[in-house]
Amino acid sequence: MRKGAMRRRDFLKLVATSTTGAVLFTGCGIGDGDPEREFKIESPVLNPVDLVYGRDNWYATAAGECGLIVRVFEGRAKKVEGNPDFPTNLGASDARAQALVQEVYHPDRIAQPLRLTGARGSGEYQNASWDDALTELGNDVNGARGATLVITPPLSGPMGQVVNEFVRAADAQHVAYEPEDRVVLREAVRRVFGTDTLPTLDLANTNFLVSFSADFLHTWISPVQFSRQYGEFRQGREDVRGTYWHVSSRMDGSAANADRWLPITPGTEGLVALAMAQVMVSEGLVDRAVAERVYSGISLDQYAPDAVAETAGISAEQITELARRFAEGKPSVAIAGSLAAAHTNGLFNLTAVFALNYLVGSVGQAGGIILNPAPPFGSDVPGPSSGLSYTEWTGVVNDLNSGRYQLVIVNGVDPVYGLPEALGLREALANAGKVVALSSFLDDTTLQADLILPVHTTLESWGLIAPDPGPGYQAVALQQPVVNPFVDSRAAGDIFIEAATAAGASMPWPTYEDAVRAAVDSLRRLNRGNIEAADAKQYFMMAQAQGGWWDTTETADSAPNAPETATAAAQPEYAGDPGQFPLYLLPFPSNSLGYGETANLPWLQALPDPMTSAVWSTWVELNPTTADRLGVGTGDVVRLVTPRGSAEVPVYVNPAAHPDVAAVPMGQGHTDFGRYAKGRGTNPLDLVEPATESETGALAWAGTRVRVEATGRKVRLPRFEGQVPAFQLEGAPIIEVIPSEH
Amino acid sequence: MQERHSFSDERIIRDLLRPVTQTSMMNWVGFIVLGTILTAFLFAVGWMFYWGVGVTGLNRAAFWGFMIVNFVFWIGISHAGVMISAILRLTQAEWRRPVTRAAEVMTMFSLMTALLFPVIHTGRPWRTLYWAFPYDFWRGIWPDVRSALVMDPSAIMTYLTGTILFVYITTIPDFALLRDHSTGWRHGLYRVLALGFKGEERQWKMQIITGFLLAAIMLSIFVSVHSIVSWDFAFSLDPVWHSTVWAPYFVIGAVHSGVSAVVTLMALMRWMFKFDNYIRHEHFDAIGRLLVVVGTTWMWFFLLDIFFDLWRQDPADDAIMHMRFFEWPYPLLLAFVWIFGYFIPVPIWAFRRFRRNIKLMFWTSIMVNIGMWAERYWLVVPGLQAKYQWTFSWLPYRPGPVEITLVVGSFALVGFLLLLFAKLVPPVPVWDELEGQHLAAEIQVGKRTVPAIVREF
Amino acid sequence: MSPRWGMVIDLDRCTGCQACVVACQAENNIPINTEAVYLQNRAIEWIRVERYWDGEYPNIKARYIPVPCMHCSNAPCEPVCPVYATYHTPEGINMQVYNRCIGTRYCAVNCHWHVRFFNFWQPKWPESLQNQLNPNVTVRSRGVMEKCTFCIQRINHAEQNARLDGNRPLRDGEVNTACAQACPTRAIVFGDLDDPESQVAQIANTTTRGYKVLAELGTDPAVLYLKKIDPEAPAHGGAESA
Amino acid sequence: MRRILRPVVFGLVVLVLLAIPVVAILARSYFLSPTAQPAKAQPIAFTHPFHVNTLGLDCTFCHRTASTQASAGVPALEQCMFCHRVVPTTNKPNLERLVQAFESNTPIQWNRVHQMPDHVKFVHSMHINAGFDCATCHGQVQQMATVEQFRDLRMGDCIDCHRQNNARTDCAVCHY
Repeated sequence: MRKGAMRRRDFLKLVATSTTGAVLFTGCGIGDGDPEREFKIESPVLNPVDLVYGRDNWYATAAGECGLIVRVFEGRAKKVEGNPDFPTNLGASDARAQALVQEVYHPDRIAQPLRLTGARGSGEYQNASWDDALTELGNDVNGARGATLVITPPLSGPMGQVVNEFVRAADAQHVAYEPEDRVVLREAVRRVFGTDTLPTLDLANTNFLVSFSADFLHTWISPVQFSRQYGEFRQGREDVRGTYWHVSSRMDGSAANADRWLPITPGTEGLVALAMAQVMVSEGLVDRAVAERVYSGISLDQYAPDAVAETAGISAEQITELARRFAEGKPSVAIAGSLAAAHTNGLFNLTAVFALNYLVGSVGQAGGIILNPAPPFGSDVPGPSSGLSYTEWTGVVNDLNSGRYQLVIVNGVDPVYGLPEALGLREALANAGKVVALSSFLDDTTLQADLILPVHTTLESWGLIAPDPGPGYQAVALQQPVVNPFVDSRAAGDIFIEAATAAGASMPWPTYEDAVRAAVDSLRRLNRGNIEAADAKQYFMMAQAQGGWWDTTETADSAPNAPETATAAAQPEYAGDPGQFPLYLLPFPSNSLGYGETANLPWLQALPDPMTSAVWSTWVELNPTTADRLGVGTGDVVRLVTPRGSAEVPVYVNPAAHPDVAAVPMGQGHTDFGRYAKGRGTNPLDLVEPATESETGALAWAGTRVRVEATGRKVRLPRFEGQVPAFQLEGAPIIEVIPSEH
Repeated sequence: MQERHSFSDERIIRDLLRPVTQTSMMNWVGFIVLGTILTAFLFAVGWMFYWGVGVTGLNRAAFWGFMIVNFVFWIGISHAGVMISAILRLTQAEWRRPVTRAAEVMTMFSLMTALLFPVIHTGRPWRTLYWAFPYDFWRGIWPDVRSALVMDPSAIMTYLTGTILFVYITTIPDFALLRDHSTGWRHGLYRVLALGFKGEERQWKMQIITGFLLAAIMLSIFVSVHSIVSWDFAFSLDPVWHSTVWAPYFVIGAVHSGVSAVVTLMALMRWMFKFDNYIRHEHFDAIGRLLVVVGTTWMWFFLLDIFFDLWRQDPADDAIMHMRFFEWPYPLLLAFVWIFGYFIPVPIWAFRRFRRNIKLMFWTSIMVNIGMWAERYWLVVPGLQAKYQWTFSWLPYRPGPVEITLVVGSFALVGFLLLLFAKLVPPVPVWDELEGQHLAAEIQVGKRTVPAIVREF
Repeated sequence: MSPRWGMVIDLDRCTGCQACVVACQAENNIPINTEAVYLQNRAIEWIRVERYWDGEYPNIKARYIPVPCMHCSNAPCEPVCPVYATYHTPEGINMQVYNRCIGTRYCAVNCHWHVRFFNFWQPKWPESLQNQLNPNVTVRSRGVMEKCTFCIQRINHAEQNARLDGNRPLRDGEVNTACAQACPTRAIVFGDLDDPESQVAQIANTTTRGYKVLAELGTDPAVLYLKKIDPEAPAHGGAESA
Repeated sequence: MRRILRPVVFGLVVLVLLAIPVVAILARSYFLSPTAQPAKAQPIAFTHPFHVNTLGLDCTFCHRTASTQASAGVPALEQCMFCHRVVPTTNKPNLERLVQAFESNTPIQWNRVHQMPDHVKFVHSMHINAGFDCATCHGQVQQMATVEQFRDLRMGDCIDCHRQNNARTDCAVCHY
């Protein structure tokens, strides 16, 4: 494989100068530019393995929790599909996986190492050679021994191993960045289920599902996996159609598919869950002992539906009915996430909801929440871990400001964009001696770097990923390069190995690929799983062909004990005086752009939002009555004023919006992220007051109040839908709806 | 009552040939103004060819817009020719004499302009060869005759051919006259065009018989052309378009706008060429009376069409009707259609005193055409932009600057060609006028004195 | 016996995630829908997901429907084209022949599903993104109509392979459209309606929920929708069939 | 006499005017016909007659994918060198050029000989497997010192052949 890979690389070099690769059938007639006809045919020098004219090659690889297969044609990645074998997604994929090819061929990809010439943030760089850049990095690492900070996403598997080796060799400190609600989620899972891995769901057998603000179909932890199960949940069984209720303060893409949506006051998810528990206990639907254990320290009787209803903004009858159906519709599941976690009482919200699953006995049972076992790596290989909470980030920023760090290495994340402006990370980085970014794109963090080392994109990289959440048993996805690097980039792992070697460590693997191979070999030595092979070489090939390793028998301990310590019940707190700031500001992760990490890809920018069909922009969703009161309509620019700051965004009047909520999508507002993201829209996190979740210290990014002021300006909000609010015409529906199958 | 004077033949000939022999200041101003607009028109066409249809305001729902509306409008205008020349000639309405040529020529040029629009509005106009001319015999691929867009060009081309022949036949005596009154290159040109017409008895006879025959044949085209244009819409399944009443409705609408355009033209000729003695109040009076009938019939069809849509009780139809009546800008357009197209002009025309007021006639006729243009837009565009139940895909249409230039330019194009034509051929048929002078008599019908004709052959 | 291609879309499974939309754009070289394109209302999405509101806050629902070309047996777009640029293949696909198209847009005017798209501009990609373009699919120039082809390039490719493989008939699942392949909830199923063994035919023949959008026009679409189930919908409320 | 002559002259003038576009189209079709184009010189004067007749190589020896893929495949230089490593190259300028290109890693850009119209997808494997000889479309390449286009290969040609062989003629077979 490596030999072939080298040759493919040669081929790519050749193609860059020739016509056949680039001239692609642009025209379709006279006067339309180049004709499709080619006037030259090229004899390549070599016969590379994947260069057979007209033949597709399919390679299995992985990204995130999904196993993928990629169609490669004449050395170019053309199309991404789900890997039908891989257990988490079984052939399904989503828009973000489809768009991975655009990452490879993005016109604004950094093509070679860059060295800063102007001031930090100026974006003035000059090209450098890889030899120079790596030498420089090596010197920096040696010079900043004990004063190096490494920022990455939470790493597991060989990449975590490599970074750990580097951290040890350079005596560095390693911190991980991930969206703050995920930090809360991990803590909640740890407390309620006692595992470090995120749980998955067995929706295919679930009868009743209630989601508390978790947009599990579109953005929450593993949307492809859950969507695949959701199809079975609804229509996969002969006799049962699963029922799904959604409790949240914003109708998101998942809530849109719910059988009933209960719009609650933001941050009261936990209270509703307690009220449900109270109903179930008092009506004898569940075992009181279990309830007392999981909610120990909380007196459930205080949380009768009547007591909670007003705070939560829904009626007691609704809560009671929800509780009854939840208890009677076994197997039933309750999940919570996203917005529920992003309040000052986020951990309480999540734990209170997840604990409901113990009441109905659906933890670790068919049709319930399925816990994931630890990944099958050896003890020296890190498993799933959590990102830093906002409070911890404050410490990092203080350290940076005190000049403790001579060298900061950022790989694969954009914390300057992803953390609120209030944290001051951008300014703090200016106090670091040197910032080195390992990145494919010039994002907000990379823009602060003195040295930029371009790294491979997903489809060009090696990797071994333990999906988090996994499919309920041990599974590992093998990521392999399906095409040669399109530009002169390196694997991030290789750079860390190089830097660690420069720092004097003797690394067990010469390249990152060897680290991956070693990890696969350790899987082989486990002597179980889906792959049977005679020797290590064949084993690796089989793993490449199947796209990973999994062992369906190796599941987590079934039904762990319910937690002893519950999280104290808490009401959400909001920054800002309700009189001055009457609405709740709810940022939400966007279906296509997520928390902003894919904002550089035009397909995803152009993908209509599921609720508003808006594209390429940031908007604020207001309820029609709220909009009327403010005297604004769709396309009117309003000023969002929070105690923290203000921003001007156009309004989208959303008939399903909560009247007290101003919801703004995340994902836009990048300083630089390539031509498709640069200077587009607003990042709502910049408006967020840095309130933190009371126990974990994570940022409560939904904990800020806002005032909406009309500016009188009007823009046309780019969106897919037409001129009228799309309600179906009476008597002539496009979507026919029936109450039941029969 | 009749302000007509009897002039000598020489005086008539001198007066009527004046536009050809002399170029007035008005004429130059006309050329320059229209020429400028025409340049913008050509530039807009070039711009659109170069960049593609993207420069217009058309979109995914409203695939047809200003250009198709304008096409229908000019086809409508062209119906003046048949109405005035053919029908009035066959019915021997005496008052047609001074206006026949103008009407026919306008027919010719407005048809040419109209024909331009479906071609330039296509995505790849250079490929329209596939369309009308099936040159690919050996591939076995032909134009699809089921398509109204194939019937359309054939109907219009037939009409255009007929009109050109008609104009030519009726101009032959004038060419002969011009030949005898001109020198130099003009003489040579008119000599060829006159086809050796010397005013012999046999030549006159043949000229007149040919004219009558052509007029009779053109009558069928009169009905067919605009019917087929309406089928461009009515053949489709689109709500509100899909209607059997559209063919006669379009025809009568065409006559309404076309005859009004003739009124405009008559007034303009009278002012520009000082034809006060030839285009007289009684002509306006007569054409005004015709317009009252035509306009009212059109209104009846208009209401009929609305009633049909309402009676159909189809949700998609209802949605579009709702849009047409209640959603911006369609109520405004509807007001234009009703007020300009009917409720101001027709009551005015009901009074003989107003009919004889040329300024009033001029402005009311312009109003009718504004109203009728709005009517075509009101008919065509809402049906597209709110098509069927997909309310999610209902998209508004706003014309772009290029389309507006094209529409304005089309008026300039017709005007420019008319002016140019008047430099070559007298805009009022001299021989017809002379014939009228010779044959005219006035007869008393009740209290009225009307012009009549006593033919001798 | 040639196949008759068809599709079943289960609205009860669809969640509006739009994976199909991006998959289609990747497969069929659909130009990037820029912000300007959206502002001009000219976005090209061969399959699109429409969202309809139902009810009033707080009892409001959003419902999704993916809309590809229906490939009607009596397609209204076909007879109106003056140049035969759109026609029906023997396998039941409504095809657009880009070479032949002159861009009168009459077909789009007469298509009631809004699934025909016009190239108002010359499609442009940054040079490096052109590497992703699918070589099996023509890039349409400005001035021509384009539409869903049921991924004809995949069908042709599979049929060619089947011919080479001893002229056997196609097996179910051998051809799949990009949208159906990507769909995470398996809401879209594609296959041969004439093959009783195929998944799509089995669903189409056994379901009690099937309906065709705008069936009253009598065009016989090849795309069968399965009705959305909503236990809270009135029994005869919005579900009334026209 | 003039009364007869005039209409005759008139008629002739009209006929000539009408004939002009027809002649123009036919002339365009004739002069732009692919078979009417002069043979193109190639960067390396590869001789098909020698390799086929003298050495007895089969077409698919070099054009390997003709029977399995859409494209017949132009051999990579590596494949040429398979033999030409052994065959002496000295004093043979063409072979020297080949070796030089191989050693300097430069692909050879051949001039495309067979021109088909735009937007048509031709699949070699289907035709080969239907039993057609390469020569049906490419002619007797083994006798061409410089390869020239043998058949018209425009749509009329394709359709004729498809009809004669009862192959499908619906548009989507080739245009998609």
